[in-house]
Amino acid sequence: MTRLLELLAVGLSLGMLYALIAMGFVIIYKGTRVVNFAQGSLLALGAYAVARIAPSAGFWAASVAGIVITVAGSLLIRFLLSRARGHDHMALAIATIGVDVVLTTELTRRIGPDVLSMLDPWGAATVRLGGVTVPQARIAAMAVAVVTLGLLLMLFRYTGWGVAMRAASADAEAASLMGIRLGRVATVSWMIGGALAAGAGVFMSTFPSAGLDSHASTIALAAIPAIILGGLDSTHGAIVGGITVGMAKSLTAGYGSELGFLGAGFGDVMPYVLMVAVLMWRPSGLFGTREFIRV
Amino acid sequence: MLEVGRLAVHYGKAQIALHDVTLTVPDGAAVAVLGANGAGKSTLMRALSGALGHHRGTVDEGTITYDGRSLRGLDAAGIVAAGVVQVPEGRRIFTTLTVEENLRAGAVLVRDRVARTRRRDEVYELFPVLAERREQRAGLLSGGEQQMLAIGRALMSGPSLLLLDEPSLGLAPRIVGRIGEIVREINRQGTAVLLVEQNAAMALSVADTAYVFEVGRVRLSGPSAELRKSDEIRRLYLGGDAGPEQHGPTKPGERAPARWSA
Amino acid sequence: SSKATETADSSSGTKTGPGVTADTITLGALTDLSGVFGAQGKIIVQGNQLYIDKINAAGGICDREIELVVKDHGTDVQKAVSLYAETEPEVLGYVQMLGSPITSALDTDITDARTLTVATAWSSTLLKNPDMIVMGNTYDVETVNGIDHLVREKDLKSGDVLGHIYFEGDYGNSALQGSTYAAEELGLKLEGIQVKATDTDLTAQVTTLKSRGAKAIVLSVGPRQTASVAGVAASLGYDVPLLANTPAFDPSLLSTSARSALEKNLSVMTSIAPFSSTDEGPREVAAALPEKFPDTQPNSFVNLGYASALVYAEVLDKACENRDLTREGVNTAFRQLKNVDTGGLTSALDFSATGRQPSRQTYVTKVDSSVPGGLALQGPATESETAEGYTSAG
Amino acid sequence: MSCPTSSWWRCSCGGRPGSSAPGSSSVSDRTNLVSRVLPAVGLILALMVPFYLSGFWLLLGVMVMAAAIGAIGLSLLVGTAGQLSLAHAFFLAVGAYAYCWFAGAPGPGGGGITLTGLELPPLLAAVLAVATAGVAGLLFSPVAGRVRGLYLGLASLALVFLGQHLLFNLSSVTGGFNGRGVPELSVLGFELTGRDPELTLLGVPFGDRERQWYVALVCVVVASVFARRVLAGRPGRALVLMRENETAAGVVGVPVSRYKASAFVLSSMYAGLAGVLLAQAFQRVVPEYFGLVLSVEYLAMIVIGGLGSVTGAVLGAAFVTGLPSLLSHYSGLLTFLAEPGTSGVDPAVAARLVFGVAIVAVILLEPGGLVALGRRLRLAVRYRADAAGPGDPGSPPDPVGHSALPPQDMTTASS
Amino acid sequence: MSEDTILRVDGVTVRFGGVTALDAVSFEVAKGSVHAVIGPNGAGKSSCFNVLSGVYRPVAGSVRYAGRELVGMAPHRIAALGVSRAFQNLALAGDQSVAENLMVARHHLTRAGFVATGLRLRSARNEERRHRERVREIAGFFDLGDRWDVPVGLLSYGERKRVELARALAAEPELLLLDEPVAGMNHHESWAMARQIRRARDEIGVSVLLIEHDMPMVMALADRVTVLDFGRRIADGTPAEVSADPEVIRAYLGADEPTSDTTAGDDSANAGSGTVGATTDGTATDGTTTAEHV
Ligand SMILES: Nc1ncnc2c1ncn2[C@@H]1O[C@H](COP(=O)(O)OP(=O)(O)OP(=O)(O)O)[C@@H](O)[C@H]1O
Ligand SMILES: Nc1ncnc2c1ncn2[C@@H]1O[C@H](COP(=O)(O)OP(=O)(O)OP(=O)(O)O)[C@@H](O)[C@H]1O
Ligand SMILES: [Mg+2]
Ligand SMILES: [Mg+2]
Repeated sequence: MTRLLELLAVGLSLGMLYALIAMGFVIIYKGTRVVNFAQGSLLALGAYAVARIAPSAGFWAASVAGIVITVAGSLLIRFLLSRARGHDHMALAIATIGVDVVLTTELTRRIGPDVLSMLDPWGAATVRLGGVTVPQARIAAMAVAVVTLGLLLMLFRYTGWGVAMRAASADAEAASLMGIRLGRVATVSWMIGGALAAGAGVFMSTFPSAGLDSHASTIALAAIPAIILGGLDSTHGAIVGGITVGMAKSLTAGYGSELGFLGAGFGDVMPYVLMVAVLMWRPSGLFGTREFIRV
Repeated sequence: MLEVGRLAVHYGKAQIALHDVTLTVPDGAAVAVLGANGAGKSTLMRALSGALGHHRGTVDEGTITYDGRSLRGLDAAGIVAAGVVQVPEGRRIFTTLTVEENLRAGAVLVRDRVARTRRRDEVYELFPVLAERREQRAGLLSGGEQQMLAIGRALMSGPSLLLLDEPSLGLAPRIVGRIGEIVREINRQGTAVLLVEQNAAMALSVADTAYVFEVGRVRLSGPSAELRKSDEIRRLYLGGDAGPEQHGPTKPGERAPARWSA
Repeated sequence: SSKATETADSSSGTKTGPGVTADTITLGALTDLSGVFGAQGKIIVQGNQLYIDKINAAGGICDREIELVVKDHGTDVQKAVSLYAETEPEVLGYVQMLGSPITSALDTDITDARTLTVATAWSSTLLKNPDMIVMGNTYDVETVNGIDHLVREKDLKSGDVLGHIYFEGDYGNSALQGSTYAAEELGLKLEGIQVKATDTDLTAQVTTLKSRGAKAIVLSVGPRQTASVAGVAASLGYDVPLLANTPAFDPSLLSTSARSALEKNLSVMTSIAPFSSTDEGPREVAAALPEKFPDTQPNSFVNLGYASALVYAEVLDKACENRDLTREGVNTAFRQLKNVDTGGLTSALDFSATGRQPSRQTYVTKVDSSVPGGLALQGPATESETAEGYTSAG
Repeated sequence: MSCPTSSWWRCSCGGRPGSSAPGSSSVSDRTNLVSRVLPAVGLILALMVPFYLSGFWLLLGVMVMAAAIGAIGLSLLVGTAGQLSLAHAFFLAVGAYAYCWFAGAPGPGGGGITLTGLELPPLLAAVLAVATAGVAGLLFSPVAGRVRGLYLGLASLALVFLGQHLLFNLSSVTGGFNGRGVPELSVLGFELTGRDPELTLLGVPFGDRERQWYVALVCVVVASVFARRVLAGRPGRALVLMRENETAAGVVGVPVSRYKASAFVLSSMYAGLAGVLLAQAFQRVVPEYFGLVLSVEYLAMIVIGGLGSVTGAVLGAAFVTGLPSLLSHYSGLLTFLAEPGTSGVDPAVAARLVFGVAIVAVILLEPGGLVALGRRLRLAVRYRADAAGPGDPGSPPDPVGHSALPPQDMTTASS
Repeated sequence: MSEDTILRVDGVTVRFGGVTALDAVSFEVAKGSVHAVIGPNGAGKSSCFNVLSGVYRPVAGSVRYAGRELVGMAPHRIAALGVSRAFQNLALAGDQSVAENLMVARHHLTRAGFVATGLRLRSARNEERRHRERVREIAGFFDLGDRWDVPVGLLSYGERKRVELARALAAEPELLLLDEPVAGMNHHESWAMARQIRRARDEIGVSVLLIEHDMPMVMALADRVTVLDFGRRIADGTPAEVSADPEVIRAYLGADEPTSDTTAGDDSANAGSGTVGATTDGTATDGTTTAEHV
């Protein structure tokens, strides 16, 4: 029983990380309908910047700088995409793969064999909550995810942003005819997405992970089932999806020997199995905008 | 005042859609544009509202000025900010958004919450069925309901010049009548209107002046009252109730295909 | 047709084949420089380069200069296969081939073309390829020696539970074979958990091992996973010895928050001597590295690259002696090497039989941030009693 | 026209970017000639290649051709039928492994594994492998009945992960992590992809790479001609309407779920064939290869080439598969770069950077992909040629349309 | 069902959540007739077509066509029986030419599958040629001859509408369902279109079921008219009868001059919950289920 509780706590803590990563994808998708395949390398960029700056400027200043740098990076992508002749979302998504290749290659070269530490204030500290241990860094990640979600909800509620974003992604031409500045919507989406990537990058590299190394950018892919589970265009879906995937992973890893008949390493497949199951039940994820055709 | 001077537009590669179009919409006036399918009416609207780019069209030459300011260099959102709002052809409502959200999207430039709520209520008053369906996904509305929503959405921003591309499309006769009234009412309150319509009777009854387009050019223009009297206009756009036999195919000599036997 | 057919011609009494001309011998290195293992690949190339420079400075081999052609496959199997096709006709063999999916994929090509290749990995499956050079003992033997060490030095007793966290694939499987064997021999209960390179938070795995009461953990993973395990265990107050295979440690872990935990509990089993070793070979490397590659941090992977080139040079020397620098000749020479002395870079290597461990001795090293490379030697390489009865299944 | 929300792959209605301009029939004679002569010339050149180029180039060619077949299949599914799929790597794996299992001999594999195999004649095994891939596609197609667009794409990703999991774990069939060797494709003892019996033509020894080249060439020509015809014909039209508006397609008479299934089957059969060919090129199939990255690469191929176009798929395959190899092949020439092993930008890193930039550049220049880019360049050249020729280049072409008002003088009452 | 009835709709009810789009609607279409369905926006006309073409499955009621029950039948099977439809909101493939868009309507008339098409078997080639000729003829009939090769996405709205219509006819239907065929056309064009529809009926012999808001056209074209309001049938009869029906005038026409398509005033915009038309047979349904897409 305590083992189950512990594993659930682990899942929750891991899930916070996925939630943060997923949220970055979701915001960019929501505002521009582009699936940003470069999100992983943006994550690594943010963490890399923090790791390089923190030794001289301290963690907090470095975090601000890391966010600024990542946002600049994601705005660069947004600028590049805006130069494209046409608005084919698929093509734009593929263009982000190109960006990802460039960024990842360069970061891999710079990081080299090192495992870079974030020098974060939480270190390996943990808190005991009702008999289970949760790393402080993950609690911070949870706080960031929830605060961001809250801010976004406020933004959506008290300004026209939410509607503008959804209108822009539903029909760009009609949205611009309503005075919605597509460019601005895209810019803001990419900025938030970039900032979230930096945040996720930092938390991905803090305890209980060892730090940032050259594999970092591939880890973002593990958040894909989380995004789909929750619904591609839903911010709270990202959080729910993230936690679900975290739980699924931790439980399958924890009960690995009981689940041995599924083959070794089923923990990585589990989130995908869960994802397909959810999609068969709700084809647009738990909270995603339902698609329909009416004639 | 909107002034269009010698406007020429083409799509893609050398698909000329407008040629030497000159037209004015005085402040507070209502102007109608008539013309056959493919005459370039929607193209004119797109050129005015800055949406040509979305259709791979470009303005080749000519001027578009509104209140002395050129609209040619502005993007669509800039043109809306200048007070010129279009109801696009084919409705183009946001299908995944609810009715209410569609209206909200029409008012993104309106900062004042109170004004926003007031306008929304006005729209609901104009089209009560929208109020009933306010939480429904717009894409699930009936065709005519969608058209009402498209008009309502454009009204939300409180434009000084409203461009309407076939507002009566797919609306029941009673509503068409109401649309006419609404347009007249909007116009009376000081909003200038440029109206593209196939329902010429309604258009001419609303507009002070009208232009008739043909193959990308202005074929005729003049006060509505005079155009109403023209035989050609009567025959092609108004129709004394002649019945179908009076109207042959647009090109002579087309045979009806015989019954197919496989 | 302009397409030339290859012929192995002879001059000055020495038979030659592809990759060998009158004054050069060309060797290849198929490695990852830009992909996920780019960092490691680069360091091993540096090691290769250092030794080849040394040889060339001393007049080369068989009056021929050694030339190194480095190609980057970015750990992409398809690219590696086409790079092999591209380089194979121009090189004699490969002084480095990184990545086990790649060595697996090229396995048959290598035997077909007889390109003697240093596999930069230690899985037991490599042993059966007659044209593959394995630098030391494979992961299974390494692990058996390591577990034996735990029993002798770390109070692990018969009946205890032993945890083993391993990567999927050759590396992990090979190590798992070793731990399975050792656990059976020593009466331990093995609890294995498979992870992937993308798992960086191993809390769930450590929690499970803790609740199962594992008294020690073997790590056949990457450096990040090692650090995560050490850190999580420490934070849970779970204080057990950790044992890592060669690829599971990197000195840069010492700048992370897991440092003290690693220093306290981690030993690394390896057949490559640590950078800090004071034997002749490692000292030579330590002296040469800062001169040519001043940016590179000390790391025992340099030793690996250096030793690989050294072994290859020995082979070529032998082949030169035999007056046969064709691929067949090189292979014959390779199998004649019964006792290669790498000057303490590795334990002594014996390549005389296909399918057998070149060495069954393993160094036990401990994490120590005060020495360059972060690993301190605990004694000479030894073969444990338990390992004596073990033969690789591969 | 309101936007069907299911068109995840482009933002709005109206003209498809890069769709051909109307009125091109006037030049159709010339384009016809070009489109007939060009392929013939290309084919003759392709037939001559093995006599001139070395093994590296032949292998590269085989890989590009195999990828092209896979890409054509994916393009049919994604570009034409509108069913986004990231499962292509899985279907490639099914083709490759099924072939190995059908044709392979039982016996010991690596790592203490005992392999099974049916030892069927290789050609039959290849056909069965393609069929097996088709069946796999058929089994997956019901998911597409429920899940659409990007969700379908990412759901199909589950197949890749599940597939790799199986490849690692079903080791008696797949050989596990180390994969299994690939039997040569042969007819009556003559190896179509191997070296046995030895063969020399016009003084050139015909080894495995040369033979593989021809096998791949035949396959790619057949596959692309077949796909082109399907697209231009009845099934193609049905698929396109299904993509644009599934409900409408049903009402117009297209059995939608059957066509979805057919699209999946055909596409995965193409993938299966590509898998068989790739297996021949690699001579060993390893599970690691058939992962997410491969699926994404195939998607990149069809988008970079131009969605829904057969030529585009081939061009995209050449770009994504060939370019990195070419770049690293020639990157050594860039002497200003750092030596490999140093921490500077070495040729390998430079090649990768250039590849990334090239992807971005192609899409920014022309989201319609390489085909559209090519078409645009051709048009530009033609316009220049026309302008230089007789006729008044300044006069606008006739606006298309028809007159409603009879041409009759009428007093224009100007305001 | 009598000899000369091609379609009988009986007690069809469709619900979406709280909305009852069709409420026990019944009517009959005589063979060879032009039958109009009119009614205010949102009255359920298109939903009715969706039931007929198999897109919606009603919670109650039946649809008999040429002796077959259509409810529960898949859309493509209904199409194969000779029921063809032009959509209110265009449903064309924008990047395909007019030719391809029309050819797809021949789907149920043709056989060539993937293999035959891919291998270009003789049968497939012949079939393609024969049908292309025929379709070209139909395009000519709708004055689309010179647009044959143009991608539909580049056409103006009215032109696309004509393609939509031509496609419906290209299916060689027995029963043609036209949802607002002349919306977006000017007077002259509408009448030309009306003429084509009548000729299709007269010369090819199709029966036509038509939704239209252009009252003069309905009056001139339809043999019989069914009026829906809030999902209920409020009237059914000849054009003259219906247009004189006060209920229809109140709910739909909104003017004392029923056939006028010009302005008219009506203030009671939402007075639709009036009495049910006399002939409604009002089959009661409990229907807690909602209609679903099939
Ligand atoms: N996106 C486009 N690309 C190319 N040509 C176009 C495009 N849109 C319209 N056209 C062409 O431009 C001409 C004018 O079209 P437009 O849509 O302006 O006509 P319209 O007067 O609005 O007709 P309708 O009454 O049918 O809406 C037509 O010949 C049409 O084919
Ligand atoms: N799929 C659906 N989901 C929810 N509501 C629907 C759906 N289809 C139709 N409705 C609702 O049912 C009612 C009838 O719609 P329908 O499209 O049949 O009207 P209509 O008579 O064709 O109107 P119009 O003349 O405006 O086209 C509308 O209020 C519409 O909102
Ligand atoms: Mg128009
Ligand atoms: Mg309708």
